[in-house]
Amino acid sequence: MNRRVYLDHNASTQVHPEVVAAMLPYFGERFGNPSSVHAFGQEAREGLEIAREQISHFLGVGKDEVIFTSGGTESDNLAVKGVAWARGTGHIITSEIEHHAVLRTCQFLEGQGFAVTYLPVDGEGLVDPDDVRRAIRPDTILITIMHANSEVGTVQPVEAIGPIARERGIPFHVDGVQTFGKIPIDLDRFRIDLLSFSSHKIYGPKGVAGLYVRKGTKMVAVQHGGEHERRRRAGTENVPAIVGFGKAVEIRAREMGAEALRLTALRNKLWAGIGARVPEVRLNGHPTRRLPGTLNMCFRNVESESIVLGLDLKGVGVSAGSACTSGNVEPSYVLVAMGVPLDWAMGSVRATLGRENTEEDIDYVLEVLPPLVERIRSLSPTAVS
Amino acid sequence: MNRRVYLDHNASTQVHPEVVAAMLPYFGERFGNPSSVHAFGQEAREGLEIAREQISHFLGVGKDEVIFTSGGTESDNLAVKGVAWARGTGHIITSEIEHHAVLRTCQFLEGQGFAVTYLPVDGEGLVDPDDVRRAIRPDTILITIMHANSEVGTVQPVEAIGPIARERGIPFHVDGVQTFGKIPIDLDRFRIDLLSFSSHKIYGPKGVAGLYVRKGTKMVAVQHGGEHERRRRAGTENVPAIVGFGKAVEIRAREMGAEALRLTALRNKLWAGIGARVPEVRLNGHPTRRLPGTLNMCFRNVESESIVLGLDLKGVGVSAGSACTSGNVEPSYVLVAMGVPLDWAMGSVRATLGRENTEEDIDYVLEVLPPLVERIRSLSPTAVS
Amino acid sequence: MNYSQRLIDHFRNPRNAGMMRDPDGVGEGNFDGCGDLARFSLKVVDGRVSDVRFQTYGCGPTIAASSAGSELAIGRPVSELLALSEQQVTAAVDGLPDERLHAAQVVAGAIRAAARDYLARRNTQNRSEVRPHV
Amino acid sequence: MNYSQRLIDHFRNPRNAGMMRDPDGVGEGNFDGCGDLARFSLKVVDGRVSDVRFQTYGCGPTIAASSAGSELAIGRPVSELLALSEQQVTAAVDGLPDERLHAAQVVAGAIRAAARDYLARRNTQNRSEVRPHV
Ligand SMILES: Cc1ncc(COP(=O)(O)O)c(C=O)c1O
Ligand SMILES: Cc1ncc(COP(=O)(O)O)c(C=O)c1O
Repeated sequence: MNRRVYLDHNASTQVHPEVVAAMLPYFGERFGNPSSVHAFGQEAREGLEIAREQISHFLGVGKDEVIFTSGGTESDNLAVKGVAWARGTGHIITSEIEHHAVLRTCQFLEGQGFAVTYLPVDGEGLVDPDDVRRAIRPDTILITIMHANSEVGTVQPVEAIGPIARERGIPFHVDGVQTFGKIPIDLDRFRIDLLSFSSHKIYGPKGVAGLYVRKGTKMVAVQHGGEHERRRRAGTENVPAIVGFGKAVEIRAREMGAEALRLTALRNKLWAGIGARVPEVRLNGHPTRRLPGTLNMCFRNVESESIVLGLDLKGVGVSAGSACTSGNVEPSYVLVAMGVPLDWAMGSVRATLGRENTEEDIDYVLEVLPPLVERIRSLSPTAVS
Repeated sequence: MNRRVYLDHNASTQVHPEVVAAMLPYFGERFGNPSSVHAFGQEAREGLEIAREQISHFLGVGKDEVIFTSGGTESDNLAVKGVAWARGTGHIITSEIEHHAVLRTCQFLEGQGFAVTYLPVDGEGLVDPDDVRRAIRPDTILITIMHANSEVGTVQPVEAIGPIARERGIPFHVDGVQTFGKIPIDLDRFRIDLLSFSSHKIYGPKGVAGLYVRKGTKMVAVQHGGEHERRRRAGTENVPAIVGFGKAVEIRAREMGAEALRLTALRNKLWAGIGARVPEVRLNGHPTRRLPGTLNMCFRNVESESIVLGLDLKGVGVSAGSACTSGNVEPSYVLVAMGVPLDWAMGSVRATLGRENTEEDIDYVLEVLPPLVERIRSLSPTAVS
Repeated sequence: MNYSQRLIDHFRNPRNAGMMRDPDGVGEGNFDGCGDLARFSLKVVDGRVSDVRFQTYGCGPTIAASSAGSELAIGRPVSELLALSEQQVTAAVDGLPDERLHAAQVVAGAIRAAARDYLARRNTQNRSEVRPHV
Repeated sequence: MNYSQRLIDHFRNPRNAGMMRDPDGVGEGNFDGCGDLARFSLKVVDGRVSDVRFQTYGCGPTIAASSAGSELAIGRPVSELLALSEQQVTAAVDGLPDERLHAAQVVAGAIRAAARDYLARRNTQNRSEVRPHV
């Protein structure tokens, strides 16, 4: 058996053993429906409220400002549609490199008559706050900009965008799915009104996420039914997952700082090693305003997925920036928006590090990756347009 | 410590130990994102596909006709909005006693310009198929009727309603959250085009449910983002929960028949015992067309929640049909729709049985409930209007 | 529900429940839109409450608050009861969840009404038969 | 991806990869909207393929299918290759996932084009220099 090295932590993470342990009682003894009045229900509710406390404490917000959802995608949908529908009509500002959960929600709203401005980014993936300012119209009802991009890891200047939004009285939503629990988020300083944040990117379970909604922000529910989550998200709460999420956040609170430093060092080592061993490779994203564990690079004249497969066969899990599905090549829309030339963009590979990665993992990748790239390049016609 | 008797299985159930065991590897080793190409992702995808196979096999449908969602509420929202939005405009037929997940979704759609007919029910909670037929208009785009009501357990004549819908070419959605895995659902014979079904009511985990969508049914996505679930439900799949759901369904397939008989007998014993020991009590719902484990009854001149609390203090978990929240009395809208008089409706109590309940549980309830009702009645002014 | 031990004790073993023969004051309390109903009857000696009985229809907390309220009332001057607040009743059950505060309102209202009824009867001394006002 | 062992073996150890000096026929295949590209070069002796070389840019399955396609081609009459189907190539890697069927299309297309090129050259015998058609 190969060594197994998981370098796809921006896609999902292994649930922390302490988190699994925290969840187990809620599948068993404490299985009740938290809306039930009896002890079985109240035991479940207790878990729910502990988690809400852990998370709101971590964010430094009120317990009633946190809504639990089924995932980052739902949080984004709820934030964007919830604010838009509360107004009924208007203009939304976002960027070209948002996650599909925001982009496609915006497109859906365009179909309903809302107007949307998709701001461009520069070569390093940054939104220009002045672009935000210029895009504001009298009918702008929402600004939604992600904190860090999942593909290239570039961290947006939300600290500059927030005040612009606040000054004009426009709610500011930040998709923090990739930053929550990884780098600090100062909701007040950044003037964030809504924050999407997720569990399975930070060693919590899948199937749960949160939306912070600053008190006073006008928002309507998007999923209709019972009166859960203060009527802002209907549906029986996913108690065990929420309990696990709370625990995961509690653990992040103590591990996040040191791990950010460690991952940055490991990632830099990986990049330096690749740069020294592989010709024609470039870094994508911002050199420093970047998620600690994220490395995105392009290998010229190599198709991403052949590297992903080659590494997979060596036990290394990375992700491809381009995906060739149903015969349609799709270079990453993020790289395209950043102006990465096509012959480079087709060969983008993302390695995202996490808590279980070690120096040895990096050494191993540096051992197997360079010959792989070389072999694949050797198979290729010299020039591909 | 009291004996603990859980009689609220329509609210939620304890996860089956085999189900927990099936889920555990997917928090640990098999934690990948099923969209990832590498082995870590593919191991997760495998779990997803096994579950889809287990469930589609149980339903007798194609694997691509099953969509996983985050819960029964989301399934209902997706079915009703998904079909409505695919048409853009039109008329929907539903009943007055649907779950809020359907009712409030319909109300939301009314706000968007759709027309909705809420059909009445008779004294036993049945929708009249002839009412459905009469309600159909040329612009009717959806008929949505629940299979069994969660409060009173009445099983609707979906086998008579489906053919009416099919004959007119109108999609027929059935909320089967309370029947799936409890009584047979014949999608073809009942002419069902969409079926909501859930996990945590049948000893599977919370946070996951499904929507069956018959091939060819026009439906759009409601939650926007990535291309999961054949583009009909965006968001990283909740793999461990889905795996657990699959396992729970597999177990139901072998246990359901015998348990339905056993629960019916236990429930009848409970009702007979109460009838013999407590005066002024009535059964709600249909005497025979009813979920096996569901018993809903009204104690005259008693407020439900005092019984719920009194039983809770004896270790017995049941639910109240009326809830006195924020100073507003809310008698169950289901009982009101069934024409139950208010002085009865205020005293409704629901006991719903499940797999771990025994004869001894019933004996215990028959021991503690009658004196409790008597004591509470003794505190009450004789006549309350 | 996370009720206090004291509330649960009052619910389980309500003090002073029942009817009263020839009460000196009777009052009812209910809450807008809520079916809960409490009826308090007082005996008064020298301006102080010497005995109380309640009858209550309602959820657990309302029953418990009735019991606790009855204990609060006994021995107090009627004049004080005119200003009995829901906070006092809430405190007497060691607190209530937000969505059950109505229990204290119903009970405090009933006791105040009974106190007012006593004073009204005293002021119209030559009435022979007394009916509670509803 | 759940690729077959045979596909993975071809990807890991591609057979007949590289360029060819003085080929008798050269053909390229690519797929509408897909960046994948395969170039096949053939040597032909007595109407049969005696040697094959491919160069491929593409995802793993396309590389593997190129290798498998090269093995399919060797030893066959060129005339047969004119009708080489993507199904044959797919079978040669023990199947492809639906969303990777293009790999076989690209490869089958390239091999058919190389066969056509060989025949075209033979029919215009007095050409001295040969360029692959792109
Ligand atoms: C920035 C961002 N937003 C939203 C999401 C959606 O999360 P999920 O797929 O878990 O719903 C992701 C997931 O990759 C993300 O990276
Ligand atoms: C008939 C019916 N539909 C939908 C639901 C909603 O399920 P959930 O709260 O798990 O989302 C329920 C839950 O009680 C139900 O009984």
